[in-house]
Amino acid sequence: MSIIEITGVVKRYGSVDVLKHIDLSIASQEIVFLIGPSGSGKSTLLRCINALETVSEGDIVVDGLSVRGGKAEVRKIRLEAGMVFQQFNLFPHLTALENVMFGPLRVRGVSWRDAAEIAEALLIKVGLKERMRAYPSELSGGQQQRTAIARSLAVKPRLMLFDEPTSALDPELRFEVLQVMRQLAEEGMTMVIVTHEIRFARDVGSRLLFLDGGRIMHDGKPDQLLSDPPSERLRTFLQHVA
Amino acid sequence: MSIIEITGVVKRYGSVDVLKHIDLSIASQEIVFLIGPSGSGKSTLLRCINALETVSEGDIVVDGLSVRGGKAEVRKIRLEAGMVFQQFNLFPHLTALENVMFGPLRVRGVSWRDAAEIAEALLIKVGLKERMRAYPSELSGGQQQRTAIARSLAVKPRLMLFDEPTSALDPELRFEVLQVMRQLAEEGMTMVIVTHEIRFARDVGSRLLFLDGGRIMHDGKPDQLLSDPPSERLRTFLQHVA
Amino acid sequence: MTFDWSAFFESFPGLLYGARVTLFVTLVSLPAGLLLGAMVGVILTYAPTPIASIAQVYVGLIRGTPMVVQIMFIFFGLPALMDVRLDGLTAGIVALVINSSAYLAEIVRGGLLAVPRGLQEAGLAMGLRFGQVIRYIVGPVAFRRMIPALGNQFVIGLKDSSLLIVIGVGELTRTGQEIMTDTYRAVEVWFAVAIIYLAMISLMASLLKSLEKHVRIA
Amino acid sequence: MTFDWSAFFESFPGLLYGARVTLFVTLVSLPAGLLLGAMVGVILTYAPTPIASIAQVYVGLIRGTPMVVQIMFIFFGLPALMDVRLDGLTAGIVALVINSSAYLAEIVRGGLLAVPRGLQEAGLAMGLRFGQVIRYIVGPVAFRRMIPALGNQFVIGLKDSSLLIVIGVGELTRTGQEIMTDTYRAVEVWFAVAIIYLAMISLMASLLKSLEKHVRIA
Amino acid sequence: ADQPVTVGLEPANKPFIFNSGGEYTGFSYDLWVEIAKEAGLKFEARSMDFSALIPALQTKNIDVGFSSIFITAKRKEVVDFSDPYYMAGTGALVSETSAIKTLADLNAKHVAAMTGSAQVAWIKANLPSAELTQFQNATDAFLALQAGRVDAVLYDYPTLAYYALTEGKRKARLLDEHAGEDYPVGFALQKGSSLVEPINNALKKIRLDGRYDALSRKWFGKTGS
Ligand SMILES: Nc1ncnc2c1ncn2[C@@H]1O[C@H](COP(=O)(O)OP(=O)(O)OP(=O)(O)O)[C@@H](O)[C@H]1O
Ligand SMILES: Nc1ncnc2c1ncn2[C@@H]1O[C@H](COP(=O)(O)OP(=O)(O)OP(=O)(O)O)[C@@H](O)[C@H]1O
Ligand SMILES: NC(=O)CC[C@H](N)C(=O)O
Ligand SMILES: [Mg+2]
Ligand SMILES: [Mg+2]
Repeated sequence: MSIIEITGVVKRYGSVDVLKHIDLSIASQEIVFLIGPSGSGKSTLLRCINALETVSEGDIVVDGLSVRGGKAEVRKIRLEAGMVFQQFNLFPHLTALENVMFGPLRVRGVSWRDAAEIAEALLIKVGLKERMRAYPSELSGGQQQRTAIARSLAVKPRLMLFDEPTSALDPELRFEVLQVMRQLAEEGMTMVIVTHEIRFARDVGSRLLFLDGGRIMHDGKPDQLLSDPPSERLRTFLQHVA
Repeated sequence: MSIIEITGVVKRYGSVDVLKHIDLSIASQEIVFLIGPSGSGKSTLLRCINALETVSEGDIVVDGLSVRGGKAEVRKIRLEAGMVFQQFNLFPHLTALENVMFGPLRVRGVSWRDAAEIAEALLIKVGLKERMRAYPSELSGGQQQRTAIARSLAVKPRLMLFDEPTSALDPELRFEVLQVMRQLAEEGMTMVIVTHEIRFARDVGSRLLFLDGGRIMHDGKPDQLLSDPPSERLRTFLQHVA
Repeated sequence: MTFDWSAFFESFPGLLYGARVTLFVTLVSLPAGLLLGAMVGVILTYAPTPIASIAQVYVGLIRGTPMVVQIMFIFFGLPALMDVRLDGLTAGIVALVINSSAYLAEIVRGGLLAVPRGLQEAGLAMGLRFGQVIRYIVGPVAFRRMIPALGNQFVIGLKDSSLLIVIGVGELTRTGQEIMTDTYRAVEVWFAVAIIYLAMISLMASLLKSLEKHVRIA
Repeated sequence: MTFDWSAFFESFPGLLYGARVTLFVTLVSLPAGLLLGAMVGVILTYAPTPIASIAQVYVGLIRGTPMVVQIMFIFFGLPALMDVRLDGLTAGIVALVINSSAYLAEIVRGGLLAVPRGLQEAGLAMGLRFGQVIRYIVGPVAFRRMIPALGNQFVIGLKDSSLLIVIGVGELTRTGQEIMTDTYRAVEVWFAVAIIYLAMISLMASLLKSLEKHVRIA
Repeated sequence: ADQPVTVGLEPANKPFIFNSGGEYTGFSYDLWVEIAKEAGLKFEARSMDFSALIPALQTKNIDVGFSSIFITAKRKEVVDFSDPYYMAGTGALVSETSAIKTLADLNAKHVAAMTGSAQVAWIKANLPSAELTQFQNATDAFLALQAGRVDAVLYDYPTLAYYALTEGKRKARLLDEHAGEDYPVGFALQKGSSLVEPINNALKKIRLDGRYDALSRKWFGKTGS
């Protein structure tokens, strides 16, 4: 059964259709990569999935919950779908540990002690055992992004959405973040990833979508699409990105 | 004869040596690429060449002028060596045309009419014929960077320094900037370029320097160094960047 | 004219008494102003348009008139309008609370808006309610960043308390004026008054600096 | 108490005369304050430490004392100290110029520092002299961004001119007080005074808005 | 009357009422203290500018106001007064070296008076071409005269006389003429105040038993004003 079911979604700003009738269904444990030129609607699609944007037409159902289902249902969706942003968005007044504890404490209503346990385990998992007490401003970009991933994982989501998680990072720091994502993929997490890291998409992805002008132009195996682009549009895009 | 002659340069901030005894000589018409991990001193080296930073030890001679030669000599060096920054640094209160006219007018003391002529020709050359009257905030990143290149060229420098000219740009916009740089190279401009665009370095470069920890670790033909990295350090670096 | 040091020093006991009134008025008004200002600021930022507009008018009226006029209105006008009896001290405190609340509301609004939207989204994306996001994330982050502006407003409040002179509240400036009636030594007295203000304000500024250092600013 | 509309309307001619004085004082002081403030601001930002320190002390003294005290000092103290005779209007204008210059200097300094360093470097890298960079690049860019803060300071100056009430300058607030002591209609008079201030300040604010729009803000 | 009455006073009127070393004192103040004692009134003093006294009575912010308030017809429309406790006129103070000899010389000169005082109305009516600056209190006006900023101060004759003999000695000179008529001076009270009766009774008693004269001797060196 599919964990994300997108049917006829249109997203409109004023009179501009940023997403033009998207139909898409993503099964559990798929690793879906979303690529496409700037402005093609990748972020918008991702943000519609966990209801940070409302859809103008159509519906998105995440694990049986509709994004049009009202406040409580939307909050449930957001618990199911963790989100990682390009600009890490860590809470600057909290330490790495407190950032990760925050969700369990305030959303899941877990005890302080349990939250700390969950958070420590996750921070160790993303390689930040030594930096737990540091504030975001004291962490490198890569460390911040790994903390952000841990924070998302802390509420135990069933799928993870990544919006260009490495593009704000120096090349050398990207690696450690991609490592963490690779590990997540291996553990069977369902993931939707917007990225320009083509090689990573080929390595890790089970599926690749090419968005252009608010439509899904291609949908297939990463290896196939990347080695032998079925359209001129994708070919030039890949030339510029790689 | 070499156009840049660097001898025994050390750059120190407090007690930290950011550049550790650099000796380097660059001949006219060379296209030198400078790569290396974050913090290795690439920007610092470039900024020492046109005296935006003072050197702590040693000397740099650009076209016969020393960076230690006093204010007037330093200004002459800066006229000889154009600089393009990662953050375009266009003057926001001037149009593209006025930005490019600014150097000829205020530094070269050219007449308004001649400055306009020079500026128009350069903006046409970098493909901005249609956008001359636009303000920087109305230009895309790529257009801004091309304007910045035109602005540097307008004072007729004998060599150009580029500090990561494309890293603040979206992948799709990098291409147009790289095109302009390629053209400059073909016209025989001497260029020193800090970049992470390995493929571009291989295509265009006549020489590649790998900086690490404030030292020049490798110095050779781009093709050779990139196809067969002579050190483990360079090999891992390339893996992460590419 | 020669500077009469004895007139200078003799004015101090009286002036220090006035300075106590200045401090009292300031320390009572400003926390109250901050409370009111924070409420108005939150309304300005997040309330639906009609309610936010009322808050806007409130802020606009206060920022659009000099504080002296507000003091006069509160002291001479309000009692006539509403049949309440305000002594000068109370009227002065009310004026300071109302006046500072408008400026503080703008600071609070600016502070809330300056928190990167991404933090709010990150909070929502974790499943927090909007109220929780404001309370646990946007509020605390904004507050830390607002400390310098708040401190500045507190210093302004301390200085503004000198305007209560026009309704005869015996704060520092008024005391200076009354002492002048006795001694007629303008230079010495106003010099002494200036020194006491400088001392109070420096003290306040350094307290605020150390508070800023204490609260981690992200 | 009933609101006496005739007292309200009858106060207008007198008050409008006072408003003219308020406008005059403001419009004379503020450009002068801006000039002085810009000079002090440039010194604060770029002058070598000893000179910058003097400027800092100047700004610190003014920002550390209430304007009422400054007015008193200039009006009552200065003549005694330096044998100059300033009439109230002149003393008031001097006080406003000095006072606003300190705040404007800080705005100018902030504006100059807020211009991205990269612009300065780009200018230097083109072979410009430091002075040229400040004059043609940093200055103009800073000025455009400073317009809102400058406008705000101008509004503050207009309101601060009400403090000249303490030395008897016949500006709007003073006029209000004089009418009140004649007619004994506090509510009506202060209401009218507030309305005139609001009108002047709204006018000023909308002029500044349109200026902001005119000057391209980068 | 357990509730203390609130008394607004203007402490810039030496020797009638002023602040000396943190305590209010002066002829009017001492007299008020006696009256309060006699009438069994507890009171709280509030310092304010002269211009604020009558408005503060109107708005019931204070119960009694005094400095040296002339009992004029216009004021009687908005407040009540006690019986007069002395008579006073208006004098003109000029600097020692001034060429001004008579009130008539003041026209076209720069004259000072206190905001809200009876003198303001007199100047407006009788010295149409004089330039008038209104000060918040007499002290400010004296300082302005000393600084040469105004040519004359028009104010209560006794206050000016006291100043000319003390602080203003060898600096200022008082013209002999009185400007306009003399007025009775009294305590100002809210319109319809219930304090008029007890205050008047107390004042009568104090006049009769010699306390009034004692105060007068203490402050003026002779009886009567
Ligand atoms: N709040 C908004 N109001 C109006 N237009 C918007 C808004 N948000 C996004 N858009 C527009 O929607 C289009 C798609 O934006 P989106 O951010 O989804 O693109 P993207 O594919 O993520 O691009 P990028 O690679 O630059 O992040 C763009 O043209 C953008 O300008
Ligand atoms: N003004 C400064 N004061 C102190 N240290 C500095 C200063 N400027 C640079 N550094 C340090 O010098 C080192 C080299 O910096 P530089 O900017 O030259 O590196 P880079 O190779 O250009 O790195 P990147 O790829 O991140 O741009 C870094 O460790 C940096 O922190
Ligand atoms: N300040 C005073 O008491 C003097 C004012 C003057 N006697 C009047 O009643 O108008
Ligand atoms: Mg995006
Ligand atoms: Mg660099």
